[in-house]
Amino acid sequence: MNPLLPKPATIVDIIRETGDVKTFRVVLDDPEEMAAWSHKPGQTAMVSVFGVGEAMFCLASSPTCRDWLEFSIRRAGKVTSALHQMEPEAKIGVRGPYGNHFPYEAMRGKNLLVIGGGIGLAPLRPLVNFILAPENRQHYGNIEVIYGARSYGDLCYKEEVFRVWPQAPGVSVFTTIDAPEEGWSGHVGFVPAYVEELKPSPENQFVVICGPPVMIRFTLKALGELGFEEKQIYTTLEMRMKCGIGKCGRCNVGARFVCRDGPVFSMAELKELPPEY
Amino acid sequence: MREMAGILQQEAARLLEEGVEVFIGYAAGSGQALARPFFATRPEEAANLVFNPFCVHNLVKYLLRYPDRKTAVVVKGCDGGAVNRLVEERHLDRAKITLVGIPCSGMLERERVLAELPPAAKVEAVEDRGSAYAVYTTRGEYLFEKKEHLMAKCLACVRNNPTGVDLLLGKEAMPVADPERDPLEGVRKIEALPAAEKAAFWDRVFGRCIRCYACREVCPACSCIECAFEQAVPGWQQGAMWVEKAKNLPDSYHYHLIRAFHVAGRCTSCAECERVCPVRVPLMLLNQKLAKEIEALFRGAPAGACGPLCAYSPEDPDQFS
Amino acid sequence: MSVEENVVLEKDAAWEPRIVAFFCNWCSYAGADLAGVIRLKYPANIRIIRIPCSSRVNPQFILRAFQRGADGVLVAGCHPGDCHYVTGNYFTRRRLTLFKRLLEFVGFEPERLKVRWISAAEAGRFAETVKEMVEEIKYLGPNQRVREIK
Amino acid sequence: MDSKLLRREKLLPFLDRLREGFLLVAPVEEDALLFYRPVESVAEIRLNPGRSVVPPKEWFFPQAESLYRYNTESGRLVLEETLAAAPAVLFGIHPCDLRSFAVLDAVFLQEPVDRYYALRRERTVIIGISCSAVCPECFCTAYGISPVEGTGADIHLSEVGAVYMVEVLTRRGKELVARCQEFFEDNVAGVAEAKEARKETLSGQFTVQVTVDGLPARLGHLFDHPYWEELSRRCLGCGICTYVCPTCHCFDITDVCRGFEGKRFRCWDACLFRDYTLHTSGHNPRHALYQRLRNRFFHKLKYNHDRYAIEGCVGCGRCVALCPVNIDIREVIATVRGLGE
Repeated sequence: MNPLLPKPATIVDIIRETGDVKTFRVVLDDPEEMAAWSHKPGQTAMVSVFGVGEAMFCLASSPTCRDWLEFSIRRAGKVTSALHQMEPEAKIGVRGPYGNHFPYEAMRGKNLLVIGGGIGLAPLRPLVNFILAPENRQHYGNIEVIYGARSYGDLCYKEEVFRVWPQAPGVSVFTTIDAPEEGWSGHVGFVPAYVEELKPSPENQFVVICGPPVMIRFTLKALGELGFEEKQIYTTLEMRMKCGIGKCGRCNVGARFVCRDGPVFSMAELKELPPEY
Repeated sequence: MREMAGILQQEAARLLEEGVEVFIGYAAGSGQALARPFFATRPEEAANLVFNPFCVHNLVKYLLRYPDRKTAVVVKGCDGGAVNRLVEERHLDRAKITLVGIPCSGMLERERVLAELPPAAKVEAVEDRGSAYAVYTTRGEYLFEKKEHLMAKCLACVRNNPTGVDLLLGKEAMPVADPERDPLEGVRKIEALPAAEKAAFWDRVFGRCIRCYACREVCPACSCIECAFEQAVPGWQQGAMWVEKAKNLPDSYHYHLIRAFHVAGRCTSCAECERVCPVRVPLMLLNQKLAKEIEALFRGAPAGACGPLCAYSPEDPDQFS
Repeated sequence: MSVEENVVLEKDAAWEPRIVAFFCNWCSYAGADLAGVIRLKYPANIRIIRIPCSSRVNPQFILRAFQRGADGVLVAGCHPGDCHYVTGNYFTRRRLTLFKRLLEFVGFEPERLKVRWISAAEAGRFAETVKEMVEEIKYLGPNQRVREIK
Repeated sequence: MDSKLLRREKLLPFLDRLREGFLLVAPVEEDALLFYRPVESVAEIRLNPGRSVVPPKEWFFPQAESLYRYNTESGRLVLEETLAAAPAVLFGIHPCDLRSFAVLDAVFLQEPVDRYYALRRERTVIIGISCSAVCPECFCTAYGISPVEGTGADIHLSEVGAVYMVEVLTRRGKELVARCQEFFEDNVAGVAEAKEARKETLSGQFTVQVTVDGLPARLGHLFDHPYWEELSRRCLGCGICTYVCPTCHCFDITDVCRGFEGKRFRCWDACLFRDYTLHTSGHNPRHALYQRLRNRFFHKLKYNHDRYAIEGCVGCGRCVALCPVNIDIREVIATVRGLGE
């Protein structure tokens, strides 16, 4: 088995989430490989656009969804722009899954606080959907989702954030946008300020947070003041990656490879790593 | 040589006290017969400064790293030209720079010197005896004839005493150029070859290139903010890539021919590109060939601020009509 | 020690030279257009790229053309003094005279890169230049220098 | 393992015999530089080789290597792995480079195994050769490597007077010798002792003594020390030290595409290049040159040890000899020891 050889796959559907983010629904061409595919929430996969290049994206679909894989991709560079120009039925390559995952075993019996910013909700979404899956729901406590973005147009997964999740048992969703907007009646303000306002309690609670670095930095400060410990808080790191299998040495933070030992790290682990991410 | 180091250290300490923030010079290297660039930021650090026939580096490009600080830099005759080039192209502010010129009577080719010294010998001092250098070591004294041991560029050097400098240290250096030696000998030898043999020669030498880009990083004329051979930086030139990241012969040709062409007319032939190359690609052949052609074609014609290719003259030779 | 060896292309009979040409929009391209209008015959090996001025030709275009399989490159522009941008072809003259000598220095045959001033009225000169260049390149054979292996 | 004897004049015929079954890769001299290349005839081989510029890692991990071809014409997708490795003999490898293969194995043969590297490694028989002289930059003994000892090779040659002492170290080495016994004789007494004597004379020639124990831990709390910024002032940020380093394994993957057909390439990369960790968003965790230079030394002297429990450096001295501005890893090690107190 050649870990660097991608598996041919087809884009079956493209959902436009925001102005520059699309969710690509992808199916591996070989049915056995599709059936054999299994990933955990927080893992990533390398998406290949032939003639342009490869890039690593987090898997946005829940492990319980067997029929396709989903990637939420923002247009930023060469590979992402090429993907954004693609139509359904286009051929791409996928290899993976890579990296570790959110500690959903350790989270059993605990509540979960999900804090996302903009497209940062993408790696957290599979975790929430995994927990909300019928066979898993009873193992977990309440889920609180605090999700913010620059504007209403920048909120991803509107279907789930505004309809599916709020109706799920024991789930409360709080959304905010940075600046007031016509037609928006919800909360207005940055995510860190909203966290301070909501005052989530640190008891029996796991936190997963992902979003722009500035949001993470100020939210961590807020959580610290609310009594959260660093080992309760998990995030995913984003690094430039080329091989995804711990050989090309590019995604190192200290002696750790983000593609193998990450992308999920607890804040306590991040403290030990050199500040080079 | 030892008294030159004394003068140099004294001047450097004085300059550092009078407001120069970074004094760029040479210090002793970690091996034998070796020097290296040294950056003094406090007067007491000036004591590490040296000057001997192994101070081959051209220090001028380091000035680009301190654009807004008062700097001083040691320049030999072959280094000084690069400062004018960078000042004319508005990369450097001449007012912030103090040029410390040191007359140079030839730099030794380290490899040939080490080949004749016993392995355990430690070099203690070097003395200039006009037509040769005397190297004092822990295993006795060794004499190195300049004709046999100087670097190729020094045997053709006519600018031993740097000009246009703010400070000139020590006494004037006697020219060491070997009159009957033709500096363009290498170029003429290649020109004389038939096309197929020229091709074979360059295929062989460019085939060795490992694309480490040391020749670009060291060349003072290679001063673009974003180089054409920078890999596809998002947003710049729409991510256009002129050469592949993967090493291959056609792209090594492309890189070296275009780099030589970009520095044509601006190269001050300090020969650093050839010195730093780990696989000894004879890059100066390209630069000398272009300099020779520019001289033959456009001698006396106006040269623009960025060199002869940025200017034109209606009387230029015309072979295309 | 790259794994793919350099493939030597023999000069078999069916081989047709491929010539990439950069023609300045104001003079040479108009001259070539005129040649078509007055039904002048010239070999079809030439592929013309229209550029605003002959000084738009970056030596990297010429090298990339040879890398991607061109056997000859022709650059044509207005006669010195007639340039629509007044000084464009003066820069071209200096730049490509020098670049041609650099290419010859690394083993290119001189005929591979030809630069010619062709005005809008000189349709005959255009056709003549193309014929002449195709013969020369046919004589020389496929270009081996800096050619990429497929 | 047993040891044999090979007369000096029989070495080239032995290598010529090997060319029947194997592709022979050996040290070749070009413009006073040494390279490891496939040879057409044994006459090209440089016997008693010094240190090469580009390390023999290039045979197992080439500077540019096609991973697979693809064709995306008319909506279909054809993927074809380009994976081929002829059985080969890699001749003339010094003990420091033999150790470097072990360091590279720790990276490439760890799960998930890199097939390209693994296939070449399986199909190549390695013939080591002891050093005949010590270069001024060598310091392999600091890492417990002896200039006359051949661990990592299948058979190891040590030149003693007019003969070579041949140590058969692995099963593959045994098969190789068995294949051509007529070149070998049984070991004559006194040869082993002569080799030990050679080891003594060589160990006296190391100009700089380097001690490296406890270095990874010491480096741990020197991450923010200003030393790295001072060291980087003269650094050019080029790729020499990483490309000539026998244990550097960083690579980049790029596409070369013409129309519908293309290849995906793997090629060497250097953590000192400006765009090595540049994110598409423009964020670059190691944007400053000193951060990149620090990362190079931390990877060599600490991270390799922490991650793979094998030292990242083998003391071959190539980066010391070829750095244009004399950044000397031995000096860095000595300075870091001093700073650690």
